[in-house]
Amino acid sequence: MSDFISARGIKRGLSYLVVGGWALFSVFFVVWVVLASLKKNRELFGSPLSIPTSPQWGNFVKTWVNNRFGDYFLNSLLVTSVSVVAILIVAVPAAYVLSRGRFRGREALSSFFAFGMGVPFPLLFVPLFVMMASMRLADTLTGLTIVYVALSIPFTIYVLEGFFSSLPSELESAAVIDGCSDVQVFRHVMLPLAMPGVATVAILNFVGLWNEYQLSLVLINSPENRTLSLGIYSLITSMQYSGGDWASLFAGVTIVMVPTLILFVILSEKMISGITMGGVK
Amino acid sequence: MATVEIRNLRKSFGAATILQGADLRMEEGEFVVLVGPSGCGKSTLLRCIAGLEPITSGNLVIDGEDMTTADPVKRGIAMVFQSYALYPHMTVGENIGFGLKIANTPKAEIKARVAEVAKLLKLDSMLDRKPKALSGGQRQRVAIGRALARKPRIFLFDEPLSNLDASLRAEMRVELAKLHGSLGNTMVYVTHDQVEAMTLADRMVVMSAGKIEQVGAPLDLFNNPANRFVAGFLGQPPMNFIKVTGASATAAGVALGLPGGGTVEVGLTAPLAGKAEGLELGVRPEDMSIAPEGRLGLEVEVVEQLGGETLVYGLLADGQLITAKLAGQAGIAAGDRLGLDFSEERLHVFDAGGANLRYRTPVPHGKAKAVS
Amino acid sequence: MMRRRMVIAFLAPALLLYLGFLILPAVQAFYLSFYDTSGFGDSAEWVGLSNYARLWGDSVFWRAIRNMALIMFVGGIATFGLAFLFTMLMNAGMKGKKLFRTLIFMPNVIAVVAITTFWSFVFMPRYGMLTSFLKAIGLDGIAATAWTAPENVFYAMMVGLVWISVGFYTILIMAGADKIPADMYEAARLEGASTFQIFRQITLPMIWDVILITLILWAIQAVKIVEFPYAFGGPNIDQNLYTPAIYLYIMGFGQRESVYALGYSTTIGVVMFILTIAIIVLMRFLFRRERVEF
Amino acid sequence: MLSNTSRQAIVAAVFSLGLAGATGAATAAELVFWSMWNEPEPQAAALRQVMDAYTAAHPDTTFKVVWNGRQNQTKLRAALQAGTPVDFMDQDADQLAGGLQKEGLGHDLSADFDQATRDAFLPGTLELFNTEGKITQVPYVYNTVNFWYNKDMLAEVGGTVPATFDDLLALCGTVKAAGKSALVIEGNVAFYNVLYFSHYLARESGAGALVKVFEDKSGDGWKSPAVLAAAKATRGLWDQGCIAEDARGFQYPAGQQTIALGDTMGELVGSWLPTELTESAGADFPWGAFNFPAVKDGAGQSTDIEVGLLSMMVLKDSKNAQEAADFVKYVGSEEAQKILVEASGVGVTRKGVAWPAALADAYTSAEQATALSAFGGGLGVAYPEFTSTILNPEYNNMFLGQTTPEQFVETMAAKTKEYWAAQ
Repeated sequence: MSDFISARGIKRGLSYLVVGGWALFSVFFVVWVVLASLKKNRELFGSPLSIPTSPQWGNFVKTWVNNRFGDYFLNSLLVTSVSVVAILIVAVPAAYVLSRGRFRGREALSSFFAFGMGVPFPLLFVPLFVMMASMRLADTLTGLTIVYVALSIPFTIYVLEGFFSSLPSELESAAVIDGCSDVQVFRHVMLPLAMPGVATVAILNFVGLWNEYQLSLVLINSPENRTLSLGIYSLITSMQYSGGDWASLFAGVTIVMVPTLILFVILSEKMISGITMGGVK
Repeated sequence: MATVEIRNLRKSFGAATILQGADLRMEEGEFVVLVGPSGCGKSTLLRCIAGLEPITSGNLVIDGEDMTTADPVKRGIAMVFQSYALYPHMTVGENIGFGLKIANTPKAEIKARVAEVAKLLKLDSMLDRKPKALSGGQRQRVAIGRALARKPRIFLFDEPLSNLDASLRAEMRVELAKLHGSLGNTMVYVTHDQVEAMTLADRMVVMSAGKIEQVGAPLDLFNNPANRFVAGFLGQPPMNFIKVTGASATAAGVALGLPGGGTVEVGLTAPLAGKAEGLELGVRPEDMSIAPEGRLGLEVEVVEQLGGETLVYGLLADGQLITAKLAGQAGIAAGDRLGLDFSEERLHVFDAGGANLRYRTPVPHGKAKAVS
Repeated sequence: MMRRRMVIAFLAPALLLYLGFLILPAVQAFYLSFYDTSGFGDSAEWVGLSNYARLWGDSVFWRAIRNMALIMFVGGIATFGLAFLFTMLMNAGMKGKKLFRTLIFMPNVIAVVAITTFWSFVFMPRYGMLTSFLKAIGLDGIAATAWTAPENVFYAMMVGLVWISVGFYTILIMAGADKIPADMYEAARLEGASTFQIFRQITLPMIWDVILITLILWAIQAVKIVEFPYAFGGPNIDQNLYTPAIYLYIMGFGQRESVYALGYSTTIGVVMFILTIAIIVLMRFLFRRERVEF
Repeated sequence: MLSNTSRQAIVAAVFSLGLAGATGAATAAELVFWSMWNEPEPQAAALRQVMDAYTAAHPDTTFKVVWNGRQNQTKLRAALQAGTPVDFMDQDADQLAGGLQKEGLGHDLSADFDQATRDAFLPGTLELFNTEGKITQVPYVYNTVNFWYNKDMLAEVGGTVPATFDDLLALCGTVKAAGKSALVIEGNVAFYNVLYFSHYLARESGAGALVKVFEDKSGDGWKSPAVLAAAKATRGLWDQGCIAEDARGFQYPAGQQTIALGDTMGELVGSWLPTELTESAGADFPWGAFNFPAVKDGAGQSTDIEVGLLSMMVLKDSKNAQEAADFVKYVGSEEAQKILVEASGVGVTRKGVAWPAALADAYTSAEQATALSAFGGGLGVAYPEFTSTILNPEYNNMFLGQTTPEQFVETMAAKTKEYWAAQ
């Protein structure tokens, strides 16, 4: 019997070692990035595993002020939040109708939206830019927001459809009996019930757009319209000819990382349960 | 209070026909139970009445007004669902008052009405709770409360008790009956449970495969089934159907040969002409009694002692399995040979098509029961 | 009942945006793939299918396809293997499951650039963290390996990619597994099944639909993948790291050299898109199986 | 908070309104400049100073700058398709040559540049990328390709600047004996590594040899013994211990950081290196530079250099082409060039304007240059696609030891033949 217990114990311990080790590595990663942002460039390359001897808070000042990360931060916050709200306004009703409506061509339309997930974005760069420019929206945060919304639609609808279709149809019937019009059924019953899913897509889109840089690279030129990830990108490209200030880069990376990390710490449970509810149904 | 009339109502989903031409009239204040095995179309019929399913063809008339295509809310109905369908994001009070809120009822009025309903259903203490925090029985009452709040003309119930455990179900059955008594509304109730149907119904509608088989008061249906399906569906244990060994027309009706050599002669209400093939004799288990010289010989296989009565399962001479329900605690054991007999009045005879050849056409349709 | 008016009103904004800013430009790009154009000025020349013909014979493109396939299969096996392992271990009654799950998922919310720079410091020869670590535990021989040398760099990138992906797919698969009623596990335990047997005989078949969807997601991502290897490759990405999307980007938007083959580049995009659709159809066909009800 | 550009735009708007009222059809022009620099970079600040100085002298001309960063030309392509007005821009000269210039989108500045102006440029710079006597791009920043090294280390190990390739190999031994590496590379930057090949080939067969080899449409150009010799000799740097084995894995900029950290003596790279390493090496690092040494019996000289220029280009469709041309000319003036040197620490293209101290050797190299070519022997300018998708990666494979020099020659011959057959 004791053999059995210890064998079990070893197994259990091994499980913790594997899973725990993997989880700890994530923590190590975040800590390392933050520590790197406080180092001098020399230290960073010479001894990447060390703890900074004299923390260089100046890296942050330099990044925030000289590299204008302060402005970029506001831009990112603005574009990302407006985009997320707009995505929800557009995609939630569409996903609802696609998953709970009964009309001819519903499945075809639903697949048509899903189809957008297969389109490689680099394919769209030039046509999108030309389109934006002809609408006088090139190099504007408005233009960027519109593109973000449009390109986020397929994935958002895909996840939300899963959510809506997992809701019990009796509630819908009950609301109809209670006198709700079709719009009221949506507003008073189905939408509140789908809130976990809506929250999830909101967070996922927020994180995704916060970190997005390829589209913004094509659509945004002026420094005053840059987002944080473009700021990071310009720090990286500045390495050529101007030189690598890696420590400032990591300060920038930390600035980009912190909001999503905070969001994640607060909402991780909701986000994770949401991902699964919709995504896999 | 309202009358509901269904005229040749058909419902199909694409190629699949769910209801094939139902005709039914429900009187004011009547408690009508739609009963039948699952998939018979009873829930679909209910949802058509509610307006949750568009009617493919035919008409629905409520209080003389054609409501075939009317919005659910215009039909003056309320509905209680199998899963209760309580809104999980609203409190009990909000659930009950939701319909009123949608109808733009003034807040004070909603509050008063919710309080009134809550009191009636003993829900007053839990108005601020969310449905998650309630027991099954409480949720059931909230669902009923929600239906009550809007003072509908007609109540629709879709298997409302099937999610409760047995004792609670019995209790709620009584409460529903009382509620009907005190409100007096027209109620349409769907169930697959014949006990519920028998106990609650003023009139029962037995359905099978998208068709209405028979309509009538519970005991009428039990005693005078129109066909083999209704006869077999009602009653527990179900009626025995004994294949006869031969049949010949007599002056009074028909003489039937029983397994083991006996014969029985019964009168018929329908002519036998040409239908002698494949006749079956219908005998309810409780209509049998022990008689050593009885016309049926039984080899006992299993005996179930229920205290008040005894169920005996056994084989006839030709191997047909039948059940007999005997009063009291009969001293019978497996392997015994029994003689059984029955009285001719309680027998039914079914032809090969399932029609009851002893069916008595009831008094022309009308008020089978005085309105209370 | 949903009225036609509501269906239209609810669908219209999404549909218009989708058509206008995704489908329309995609169609324009498709059209561009029949032209030879640098994208400057109006000098587009109709070349019919010759961009496609050229792509067929382009060894760089095939290398990118090979890399894509490696990510899809080798990376996929690693990702799903680890995700299954974690699901299995965590569902075998580990405490702190939620915390572990959260931490494993965490890299997914962090900008790709942050992650790739981190990994480049892990794999950096001479001073890198992996080298330092191996030296510290006395494995000097292995420590001298140049993890980011051309023959290794792709796999070094893949390690980082798998690291992020495992988090995402573990979450999906675990959530599927959480929907299985607990008494099924209990029944299996009573019959003496091991953790692995339970996973193999109960969990896996019961979450088959979840697995199919995650596999399709993985395949789509593998075809489209650009950000991670691109950022890992730094400002001058090595051909060893090319994926079709990176090659598309480099041919159309230039790297250090002034390559501006926009027509050719969109051809790559069209092929990628066709590939995605083909993979989805193929997967659905290959993995067709009854959905398990519970 | 008002950003610089928008504040300027407002000022400009107010200003032009006032002027329009006073003079009617004013000649005031706001020049739109799309730049390859990012705003926080010193080069951007320097250009800003140059523009301010210009506006001070020519109040009619103001500037609206879009600091695009290195992808300037790519972004400009999309902008031009959409009809966005841009007057002038800057980018690496070789990229311009293969991009805007090749497409004929540059404004011809020949008339604006008289002989005296042309003569003020360091030898070869104005001509290198301007073909058929037309001037469409004007180089203003000058980078030379040299071996950039730590002078102190050279002195410590007791070495001397190598005059021949054999001297270089000998120096490698000396440095290695001292426990350091003579050279380092960036494993993932093929276009740096290919510099070894193009230089060696140029030393052997004369400047421009690589382009000639490639332009033999049969592919047989690659089969000349000089190509194989160049491949073998450069690959030999590894065998001679010039470059540490683990350098194969350095991903830019990890390799060059080893110079700052004192592990390595130098690297074959552009004169931007001291600037790029300022943060890690410190401002007073003892930088030195020497040209790629001569090869025994070679036709080329060690003063034939490869250069990377950054140029300005006035766009053909500019509505203010004349004003823009005047400004671009001004960027080449002594006054402007001095500002650039002082404010951003770069080398410039005007004769007689001294480069920053760290780049002193580069200036000498530029001044004494006998022939100029673009990076990689200039092949990337004429045939960018072939260079970036075939030559660079194939050479890199060979250089890093994945294929042999013989295989490299074979592959290049076959691919070249294939390339020309498809044209």
